[in-house]
Amino acid sequence: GSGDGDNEASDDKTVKIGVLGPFTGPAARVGEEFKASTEMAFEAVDYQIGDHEIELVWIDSESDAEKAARAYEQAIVKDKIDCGFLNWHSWVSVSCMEVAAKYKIPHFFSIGGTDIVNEKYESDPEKYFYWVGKGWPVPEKLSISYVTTLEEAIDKGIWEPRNKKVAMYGVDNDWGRGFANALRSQFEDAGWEVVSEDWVALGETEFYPMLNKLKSLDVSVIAGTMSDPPSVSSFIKQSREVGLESLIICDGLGWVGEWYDLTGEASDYVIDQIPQWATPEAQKFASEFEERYGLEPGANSGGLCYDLARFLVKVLETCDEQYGDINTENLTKIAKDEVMTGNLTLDDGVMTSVYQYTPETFPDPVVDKEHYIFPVIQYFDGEAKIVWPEEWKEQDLQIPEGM
Amino acid sequence: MLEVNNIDAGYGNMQILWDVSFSVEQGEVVAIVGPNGVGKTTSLRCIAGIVMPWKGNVEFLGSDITGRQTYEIAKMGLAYVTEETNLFTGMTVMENLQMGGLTISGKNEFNNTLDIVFSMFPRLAERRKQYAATMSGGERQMLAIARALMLNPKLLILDEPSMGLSPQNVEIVFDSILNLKSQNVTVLIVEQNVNYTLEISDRGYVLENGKIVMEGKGKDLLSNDHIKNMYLGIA
Amino acid sequence: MDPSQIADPIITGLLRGGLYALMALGLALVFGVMNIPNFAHGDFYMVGAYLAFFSFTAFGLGPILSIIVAMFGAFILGVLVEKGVFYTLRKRSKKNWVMNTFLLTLGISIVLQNSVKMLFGANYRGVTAFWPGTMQIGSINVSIDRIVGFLIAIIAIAGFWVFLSKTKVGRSIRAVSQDETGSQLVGVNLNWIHTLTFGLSCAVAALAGASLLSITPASPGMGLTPLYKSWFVCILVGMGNVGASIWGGLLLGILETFAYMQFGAGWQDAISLAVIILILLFKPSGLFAKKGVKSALE
Amino acid sequence: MLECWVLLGGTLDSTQQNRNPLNRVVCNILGLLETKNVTKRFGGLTAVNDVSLNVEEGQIFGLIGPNGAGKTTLLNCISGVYKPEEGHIFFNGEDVTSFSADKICHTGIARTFQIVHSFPTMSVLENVMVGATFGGRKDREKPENIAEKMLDFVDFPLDYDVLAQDVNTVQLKQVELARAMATECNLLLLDEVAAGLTPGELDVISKLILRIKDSGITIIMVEHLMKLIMGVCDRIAVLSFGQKIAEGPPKEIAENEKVVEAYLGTKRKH
Amino acid sequence: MEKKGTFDISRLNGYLGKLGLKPLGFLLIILLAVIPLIITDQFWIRLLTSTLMMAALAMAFDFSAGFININNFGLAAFWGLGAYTSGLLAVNLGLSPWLGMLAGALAAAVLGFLVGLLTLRLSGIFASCMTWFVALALMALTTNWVELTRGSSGLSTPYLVDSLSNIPYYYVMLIIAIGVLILLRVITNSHIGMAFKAIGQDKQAAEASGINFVKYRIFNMTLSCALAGLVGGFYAHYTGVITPTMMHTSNTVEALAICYVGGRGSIWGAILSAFILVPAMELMKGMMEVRMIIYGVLLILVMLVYPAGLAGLCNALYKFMKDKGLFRKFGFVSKNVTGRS
Ligand SMILES: Nc1ncnc2c1ncn2[C@@H]1O[C@H](COP(=O)(O)OP(=O)(O)OP(=O)(O)O)[C@@H](O)[C@H]1O
Ligand SMILES: Nc1ncnc2c1ncn2[C@@H]1O[C@H](COP(=O)(O)OP(=O)(O)OP(=O)(O)O)[C@@H](O)[C@H]1O
Ligand SMILES: [Mg+2]
Ligand SMILES: [Mg+2]
Repeated sequence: GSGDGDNEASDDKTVKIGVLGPFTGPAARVGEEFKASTEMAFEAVDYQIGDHEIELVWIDSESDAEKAARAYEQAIVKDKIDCGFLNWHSWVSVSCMEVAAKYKIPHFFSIGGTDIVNEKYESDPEKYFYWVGKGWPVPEKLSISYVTTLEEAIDKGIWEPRNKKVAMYGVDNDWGRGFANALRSQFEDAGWEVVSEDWVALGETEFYPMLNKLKSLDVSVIAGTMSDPPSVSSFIKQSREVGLESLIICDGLGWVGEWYDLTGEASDYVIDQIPQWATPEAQKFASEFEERYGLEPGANSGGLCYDLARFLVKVLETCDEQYGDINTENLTKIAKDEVMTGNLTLDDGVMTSVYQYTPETFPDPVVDKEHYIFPVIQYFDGEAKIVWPEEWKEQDLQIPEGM
Repeated sequence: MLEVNNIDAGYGNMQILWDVSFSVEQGEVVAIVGPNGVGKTTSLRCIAGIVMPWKGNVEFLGSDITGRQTYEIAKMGLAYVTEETNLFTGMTVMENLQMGGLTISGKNEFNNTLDIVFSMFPRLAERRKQYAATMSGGERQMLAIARALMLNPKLLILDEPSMGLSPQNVEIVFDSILNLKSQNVTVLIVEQNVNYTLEISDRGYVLENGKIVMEGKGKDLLSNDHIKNMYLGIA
Repeated sequence: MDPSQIADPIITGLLRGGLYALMALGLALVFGVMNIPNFAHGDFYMVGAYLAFFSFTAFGLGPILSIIVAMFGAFILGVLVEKGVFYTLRKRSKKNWVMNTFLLTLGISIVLQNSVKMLFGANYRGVTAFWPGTMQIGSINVSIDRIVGFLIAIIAIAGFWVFLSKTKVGRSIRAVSQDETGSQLVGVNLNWIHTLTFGLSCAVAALAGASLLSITPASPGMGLTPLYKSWFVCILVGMGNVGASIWGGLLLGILETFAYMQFGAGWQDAISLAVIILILLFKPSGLFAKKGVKSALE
Repeated sequence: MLECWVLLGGTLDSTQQNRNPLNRVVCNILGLLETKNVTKRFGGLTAVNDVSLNVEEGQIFGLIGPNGAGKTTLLNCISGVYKPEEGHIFFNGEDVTSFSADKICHTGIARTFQIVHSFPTMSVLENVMVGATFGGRKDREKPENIAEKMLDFVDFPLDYDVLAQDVNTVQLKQVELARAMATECNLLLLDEVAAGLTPGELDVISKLILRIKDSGITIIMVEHLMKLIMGVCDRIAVLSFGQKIAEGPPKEIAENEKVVEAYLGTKRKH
Repeated sequence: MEKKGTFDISRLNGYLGKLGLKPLGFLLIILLAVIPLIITDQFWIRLLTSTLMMAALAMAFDFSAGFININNFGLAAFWGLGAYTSGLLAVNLGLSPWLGMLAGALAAAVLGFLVGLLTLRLSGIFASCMTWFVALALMALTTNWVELTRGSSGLSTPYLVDSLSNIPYYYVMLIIAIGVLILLRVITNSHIGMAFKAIGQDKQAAEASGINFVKYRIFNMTLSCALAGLVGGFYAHYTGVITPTMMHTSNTVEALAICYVGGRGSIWGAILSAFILVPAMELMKGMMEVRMIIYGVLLILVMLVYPAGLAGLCNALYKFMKDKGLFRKFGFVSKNVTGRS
């Protein structure tokens, strides 16, 4: 084997970590935050684990499965990375899983969360085990919160929808479709009728035809997700322009900062699900981040990634303690013995309290109120107000007039 | 009015003209004759600023125009009908003529010139709206001359104007040259129809292998033995 | 059938199409006159969007002024590019002009895109609206920005049509497009016309980019879509027919909207392309090609 | 139908050999090229109107007429560039009306263009080689040799290696002629090959044309230079506004009043 | 040649001439064949594989652009079509990747044939735009036909060989690239190449000289697309995942740039420039935008300063050396060396 065994890097005690992210391309903004928060997490330990120096290798996925796979393979053979870390899109996960499996390189905490990743893992757990621990659960585990929020509001009489019709939309890829499919069946289970589905290309900014169609369908709710900033902000803005009279669930609107500059007040009443900078540590991270990089961090691409990077630091430390040396082989063992089993957890996350995997949930993290959960929020003037769950709630769900 | 002094010129590394000099006086009709490919067209291009002479200079209306841009020379009153005619093929006959009259300022002046041109070439008046691209070879030649006349030129240069014209049209063209002459327009003409050309010219030059080998009154040249042998055919 | 089912897409399509027409205008101009298949056209559009963004947000100029600044800036840039690159190439050689300039424009496109990326990053920079508010047309609401954008497109195209067919300079531009030597011989300053034409074309592209800023935020790679849409339009109506680009633009807009309505988003490109290819199959020189004008036919 | 053609006439000419023995019979009766009521329109304009010609093998057939009479258009119809709206064209007895240009070339009709067409970035020799390679020659001679021979034949004055884009129009016409000849044709269509020549050079080209004729090639030539036309042609047809207004031997044509009026003009100086 | 005992260069030259090669090129090919013995670093092998792949694509591009004067803007789409055909057949029907590569070439050839028909009546840049439109449509189709292609999420495909080493891929690609080179050189040096050039320069004159325009034009388009499809078929099983962005115009532009920098109409110039551009781009990857700006400026400079490209430069150099009689010393006396158009 050329990728793992004869690794010269391990001699001089440098550990190379390949950080996979969309550093260029339509989601480059996410990539920037990836870079920043990973750097912040490693600066906290001075790029030093025991007597090992940490070197970060940026692997640009360009938001494209094929380019990502090529870049990933390149990083393995050229830069000789010891392990991989992070990732944004599910389809990139799927393609890079293959590469990680081929070279037997453990890759930690990739965010791409859709079912296809799980399916691939389950198709051959032995082989695809190297894709260690998703940083994001399958969509249905999170999307159910939206349905719950709406149903609770209806129960409480806060909202009397004129009908129980919902339209799904989404970016046309594994993430968009996976999310919408999960949400779709959850809505149907709750007695809603799904009247249409629309998929749009990554980067599309023209939604008048689609929104006019949705408007004429007269649905109470439209729900879906788009992952790139120009699309999502255009979508929200134009929904207001065409006078769409439906409640909008737009998962991921707030994923990257500065979205409000693009949407303006059109984002009022839009429902999203994003962890908030609730704790003092989180706020401290956010302000530090903004100060250093001149960017407002998004909760996921910034905060969540920061947590995951700290989790990785913990993994590296454990590896150093247990084996005295950090290399691909030992990291694989740690992944198998400590991370997957739930022995090793990160319990002081800034975004959500505990990150933990168990053999039952693997490759997903544990999702429940103690572990990994996001609040449902609603935007007003660019500010998020938590509307669910009850414990964290800042205010009730607001319904615009006439809906 | 026009003086070409000792010019050398060529394309790339190939020299075509060797120390060529000739002149045209106000009101004259001057002809340049010579076999194919000796550089007649090249000399004309040097005058119009399309080809830059390597050596020597060209004077027009008393000022040195060597190295000037073609459009500047055109604006000074030099109209050049090229061998290829260089028409605006995607424009109608009328638009071509309008372009020819680009430098004419007044509307009246324009209309007057237009009338003269149309009376000279009635076929063009009939085909005002036809695109130049769809006209026959002879029609194009007429249009090209007409367009040049629209400039109200002080000096008209014609490069093989009878090429491709029917005998009748050739007559028309030569008649119009005589006509122009009577209106005191100066004409420099390159023609293969040596016979006829020298007959109507005041003076003529003979260009061979890039050099002027002979010059003289039109009639004199016509009776020259060398010319008779070379250009008029034995027949 | 509900009449609004026909009317709505037509209105939406028209609004979109006007802007396509505007983008195509500049492309048709440069190709028609200078014989440059300008694949950097979309990048001048992008430059326009950035200029408008900075004028509007950073310098607080009003929308109209921002758009004018964008046009003017792109005009200057176009003039520089023409003088620096195409002029040089023309001086050097005329052989294989179309193919050589084609590669040049690709180079320019790459340089422009990446310079902008280097300067401003890959961020998206947009404005929520130049003119906030919406208007009811038929049964649908449309933002004022779009209506103004449409009007700008129509006025610009009409203006250009008048300019090209009725004024001396305009006619000279067309003349140059057909025969350079010929136009010089009637007293047209070729270099000046070339520079002017390229500058104008860039200005028109920037005009489109700037007026669309509130719909498509500025980013380095934003030019590709307008570029190929412009090519659709140009080829659909027939190259060098500046006036007809309006019909091509509107047709494309409506086509896309209907394709969207019937088959869903994402399919619009595939469907509208298929239709265009079909049309060209039967009318290869384009719908409104003029006889004798440089056309697609051999 | 065959009988019909025979009835229509055409003189017997058995002196020339023909490639296809089957066609030969027909051709000998009908003439090598025949156009029957050919009409070609451009929009509202009828460029060629109901023109019937009969060109016999071995002839030099002149086609004259005022500018815009439709001569070039007729040649274009014969050589397959345009498909006439009405009428038929027979070559060697075969109906070639709907043949494409390259197929026409293979049946043995070659042509030159009034507005020259060349391959600008190929050398002059290569230009002619194209004709020799693709013109349907059956012999095994190397195209290069044929091309050289043809260029020698037309007396091309410059180096054969110069690029076609660097030679002037008159020289390009020579190249075109050589290229056409290199295809080994039976019928050669010449569209104003002599335009732009001095009277002295006209003698040269008329000799050349006669030599081509002597090598067994039939020629249809369009020309405005009366001296040349009258000197070499066996038979002349006159077109005016698309219609054939006269046909006959040169002498007759020169005296035909209609022709004088429509074409030659009154002065007859040249 | 060792067997004969004497170094009979002119004899070898004759054989190579038939393949459209020259001795120097032959030496370089031999060098390429032994490279994996010298360089063992997997990264370099991968880089060389990509280089050869781009070279093959650029040669296929040149076959149209340099001869019939049609820039096939859709080349990347045919590349992608080959990849998807091969990938889908392997995934859904379990077809062997080796056969898949051929199937990819076939599919691209069929589409190339259709596009050839479609663009028959169009000239130069318009035909180019038409191929581009077809490519855009194909890309849109691939993106949207999610049920079949998995859309922009990408399609995972089986690897060609089951090995961590990149050397097998390198040799497969080397064989393809050399095959493409020889095939295209042989064709373009024959009378067919002359027909291509003729129809590319003046359709009327070509037809009047007896060239069947339709036949040659379609043949050219079909073959060039087929070769792109073949390379695509290989690529599908080299990366293990393919996405519709493969068909993106930027990939065509890359092939085009390599072709033009190498010298249009030479075929072999593409290989030369690929070996300069592709590694250079890869090594400068860290420089991000600057790298692309350099790339763009390079394109501009090539067109401004030396449009004949590297091949033109080499030929000029060769001519210069020949004129000075420098070759006689080495025994290189051949006529077929010039690959100029
Ligand atoms: N653009 C050009 N590039 C290179 N060589 C040229 C060019 N134009 C003409 N030549 C060459 O220059 C020589 C002189 O050409 P020119 O056209 O001046 O002759 P001419 O006397 O006008 O002949 P003709 O009577 O045939 O028109 C010719 O041998 C021709 O091949
Ligand atoms: N493609 C075309 N479209 C429209 N009209 C055409 C076209 N080609 C020729 N014409 C017209 O048809 C008529 C005949 O043209 P043609 O070129 O056959 O004339 P010609 O007899 O060859 O004249 P010349 O002696 O001037 O070459 C002319 O009036 C011309 O304007
Ligand atoms: Mg001349
Ligand atoms: Mg004619």
